Amino acid sequence: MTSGTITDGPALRDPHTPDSRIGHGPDYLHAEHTLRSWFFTTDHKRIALLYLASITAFFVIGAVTAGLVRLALVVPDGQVFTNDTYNKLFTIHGVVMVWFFLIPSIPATFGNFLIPLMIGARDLAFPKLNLASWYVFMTGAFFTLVSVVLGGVDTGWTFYTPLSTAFSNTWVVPALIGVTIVGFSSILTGLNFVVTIHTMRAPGMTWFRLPIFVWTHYATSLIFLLATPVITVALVLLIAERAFHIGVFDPAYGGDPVLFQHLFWFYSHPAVYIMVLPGMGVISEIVPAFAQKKLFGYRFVAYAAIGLASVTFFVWGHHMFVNGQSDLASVAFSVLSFAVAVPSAVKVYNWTATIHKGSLKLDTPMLYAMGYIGLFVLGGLTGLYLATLAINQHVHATYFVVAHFHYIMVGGTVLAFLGGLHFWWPKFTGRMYIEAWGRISAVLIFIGFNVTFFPQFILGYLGMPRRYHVYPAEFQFLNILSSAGSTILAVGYIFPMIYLVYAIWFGKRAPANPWDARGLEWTVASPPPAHNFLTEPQAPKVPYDYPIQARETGRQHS
Amino acid sequence: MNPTDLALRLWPPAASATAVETDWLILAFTVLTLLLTVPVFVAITWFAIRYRQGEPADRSHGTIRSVLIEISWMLIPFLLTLIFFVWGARLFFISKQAPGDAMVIEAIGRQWMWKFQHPTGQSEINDLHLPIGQPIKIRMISQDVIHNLYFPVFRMQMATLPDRYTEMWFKPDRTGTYRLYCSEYCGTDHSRMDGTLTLMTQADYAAWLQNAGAQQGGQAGAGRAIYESYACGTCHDPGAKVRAPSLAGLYGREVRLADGRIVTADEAYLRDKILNPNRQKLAADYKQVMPAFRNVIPTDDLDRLVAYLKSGRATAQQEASP
Amino acid sequence: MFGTSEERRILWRHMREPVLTACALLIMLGVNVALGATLPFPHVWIVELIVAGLMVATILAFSMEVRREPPLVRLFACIGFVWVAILFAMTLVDYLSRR
Amino acid sequence: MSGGTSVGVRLASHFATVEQQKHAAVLGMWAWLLTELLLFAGLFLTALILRLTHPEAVQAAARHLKFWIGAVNTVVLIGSSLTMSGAIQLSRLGWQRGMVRFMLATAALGTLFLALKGYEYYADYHEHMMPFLSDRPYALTDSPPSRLFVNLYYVATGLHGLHLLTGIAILLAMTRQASRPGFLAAHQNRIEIFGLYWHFIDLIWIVAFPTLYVLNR
Repeated sequence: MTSGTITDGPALRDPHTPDSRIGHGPDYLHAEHTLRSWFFTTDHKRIALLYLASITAFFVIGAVTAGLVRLALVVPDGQVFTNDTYNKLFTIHGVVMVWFFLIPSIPATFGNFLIPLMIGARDLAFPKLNLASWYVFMTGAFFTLVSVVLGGVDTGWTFYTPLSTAFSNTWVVPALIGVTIVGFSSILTGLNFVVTIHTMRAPGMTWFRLPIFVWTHYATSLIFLLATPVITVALVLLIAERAFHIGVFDPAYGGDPVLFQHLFWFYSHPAVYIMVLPGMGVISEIVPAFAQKKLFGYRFVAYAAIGLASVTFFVWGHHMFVNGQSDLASVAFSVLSFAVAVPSAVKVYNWTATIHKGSLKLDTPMLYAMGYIGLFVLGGLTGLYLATLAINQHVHATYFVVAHFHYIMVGGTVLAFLGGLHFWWPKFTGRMYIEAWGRISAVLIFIGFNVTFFPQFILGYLGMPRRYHVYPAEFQFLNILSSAGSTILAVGYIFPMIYLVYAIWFGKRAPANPWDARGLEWTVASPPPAHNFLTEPQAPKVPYDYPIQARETGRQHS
Repeated sequence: MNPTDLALRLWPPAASATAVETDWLILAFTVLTLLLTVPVFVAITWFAIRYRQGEPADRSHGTIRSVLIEISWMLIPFLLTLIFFVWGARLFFISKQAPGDAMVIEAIGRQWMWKFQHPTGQSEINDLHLPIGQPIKIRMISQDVIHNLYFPVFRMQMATLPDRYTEMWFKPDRTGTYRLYCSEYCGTDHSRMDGTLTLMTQADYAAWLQNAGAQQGGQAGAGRAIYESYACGTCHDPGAKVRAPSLAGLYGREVRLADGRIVTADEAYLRDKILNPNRQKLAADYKQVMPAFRNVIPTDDLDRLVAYLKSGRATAQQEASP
Repeated sequence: MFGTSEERRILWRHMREPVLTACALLIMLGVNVALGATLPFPHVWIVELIVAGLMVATILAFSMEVRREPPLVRLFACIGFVWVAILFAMTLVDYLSRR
Repeated sequence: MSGGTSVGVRLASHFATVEQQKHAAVLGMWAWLLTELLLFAGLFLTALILRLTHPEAVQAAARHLKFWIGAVNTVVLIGSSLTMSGAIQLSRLGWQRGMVRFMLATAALGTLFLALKGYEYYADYHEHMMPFLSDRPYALTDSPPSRLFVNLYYVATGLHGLHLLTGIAILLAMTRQASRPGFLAAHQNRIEIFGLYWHFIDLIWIVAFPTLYVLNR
């Protein structure tokens, strides 16, 4: 082992967890070895890894295009690329990151892998459908990549009409087909989760014994089911519009381009919660494990997930305050958007209360989780700024918006994704990564992220519009700062890719429960057996049954 | 002042009372944000140090009335932020109600330029000169895709849509040179669709109008020429061979339609009738013979034509002819 | 096709409800078609919409047997319509209040 | 007609009990139908918005639709729902052969619907009511917004027809499986699940017919 210097890391701190792998059949990774056994597997754990590999590839594409965008913005006069190339770069960045990384990121990988384990099931309810969803995903990805290879798309990820239907001369239709198809993959995943969580729970695993991770994925799946079909039909109309000029969104025939925005945001605002809720689930697992303390306010946190998933359907119009929506609608959407603060506050304050008087280990997953809480709070509250009508009139479509949603999507989802990846990597692969490297990259990412995106809040308030390739020279300093930060961020991203992959072959073998965490997934071997549970799983009487608990009874705990 | 004077600026200039109040709004909101977040950040950091594993610390918990705690941290921040909803909505409504004496600038967005027309007829491309101390209303429309006219100095923007007019108003109170942008992504040269806003005193503005000396006679005067060039009079002038409704004094009048409804001949009606006369609003007692001018008449010409029809001149002109 | 009288009896016992459902649907359809063909009074669309809503409810409750399903399935059958209502209501807030 | 065979569902390995498996299947289909409902809701919403923004044009367009073919087609689909219910009832009795006949009748009625729809499209084509064809003149050129509604009508009915076609294909494939003995002993719930889907296509048409043909007259 090369990691001799850090064997005192937390990984092996707990000596009592028995390695339950001994004496049993092969784990899911070694059950079969052929290529066929991967590409035609119906094992939810293997499908999760197929997804993990695919979305990592898309993350790389998205990150490279982001890097090129930041490179272009180092100079104000747009001399690095042509305007056209720049527009294609940010469009690819947006489309790939939103639909091919962020939306499937946590649900399709961790959700797929962990939900059956957490609820004590042998698999998801529809294993073949699960595999089919990956193939659907890859088909959508194929069409999107075709549009990129043919020459790209320049509409922005929002595909606003009539630019996307009547004016853009790029490969819009293949990109639209790709996004439409990938929606079905989301729907199938969501359907599978909803049915699994309802019907496949182990005996005794009642709703209020489920980990919050399962609750948030249930809420996410509802959004998948209820929101995705609306954008599917909006994109179908858009494709028909572009191919046959049906005119529904085309003002030249009396159609209304704002109607497309309504249909688009009916999905795309809830889609933010498709990205955020699973991240909240991950954080709700990590924080109690590393505080060794029961999650504070369990029921409130669980209800808050469902609350967020419902309220999010009433707020989409806050994307359209200055887009020709009626004033009355704007006011209604504005006040409803403020209501989102309620369940979000529940989450954040309960995590903080969980840390209080815990017994904290500041390992890599916990570092990510603490970073997540800070960045999510900033992202969420700047969201309230944007929901304020008068402020929105100023900062709509400026870099303020860009900074805000990157705080939610990178500071939130990506940090939760990385935190979860480190937390469950021993479970996925049966190996420990090198802790010191993990901590270094967590700190690098946190610093790099803030240097990249905080200046963008200022740029936005100064009035720099988003999607600007050529910009006034007075904004150059902050743009250079932002680009410099993105290089730190890039280094922070590259490290985990190296040491996590390295750990698969050379890492120290992981015990079943390296973090002394609670939850059924930690009662099986690392990596888990092919059929998950060798004996009937025993549902815990209480979720998050950690040594330290704050209780109504006033009983003392050590 | 040149906008590029400062290499690093941290706060944008403001040139209207609304802009200043928006600044106060966001500053106050930031104070609240800090009040809500700093305790969380401090607490997380402090707990992380104080309660690290191995640190000797009191980890005992007494009885906690968690429902009360939960409800208070759900509701208190929410109610506090609602103050800012009300404040923001109030400012928003003020910015939606233009005073009656506002000077009207017509703006047209198209890929990738802005065209502004002053009430006196002068027009400019991408740049805009405006007087201070005078409410200004911008009526705008797009000729192609959706654009968005954005004046950071007024903390104000509004989309220009291809199919209907939108408006915004402000009252500049500070001279200087500032920026204006298109802030809705509109295609290849989106980032080139910006310009300069020059705010000047009333006297300077009057002098500028003199020198700019574009088409004199104003919108309506230009509209008369359009009326001639499209030969509208062939049908609509009194005594014309083809029987068509007289346009004299039409604006603002009530019109009875073929389907029995009564509508007011407002600007939207005029515009609609020119672009698309057969759509839905056939005037009673007339046959449908007028060609549609959609995709025929450019938007700025249409604006002038409508301005001409609105002005009293159409009336005078036509009543003068026998 | 169904030989014995016993079998016919069993068949009818099981088919009675679907047949009645279909009859009810056809009658309601008849009402809607008649209204649509004759347009007897202004705002007839309100009546037509109510009839169409009744037809949907009939299919859900009887053809799809929702009324025999456990509460969870009933919830799923309802929730879609609730979300459709959200979509329509919030969009119409915009369109009906535009100037 | 032979008496009933045994009726049941074969347990898949990852489920604990047959009850659980059946429950999961029913819930799964309802979850799918949720998404289908929202999918069509987007189209109905678009139709409503068109009606609000261009009332006269939409009425003009709706009057050109083949009202009576639409009405007859609704009758056909209600009939197919009846035969599908019959197939479900017989599957519960274990009367596999009778069930297959009902399924074939259902598929036949579904095909009749598509045939009538095809004729309707054909007639529309002849009457120049296909504005999305760029090389063919459109009958209502004096009312440009009417083409929006007519085009939306093709998208909506086309999407519904696609669902029906999928349904018929699945139905025929299942009929083939069910013509072998022992089908009901192993897969009775497939009929129930498919029945939900078929009734739902019917339901969508029950909404689409008034939305497109009746309300806008």
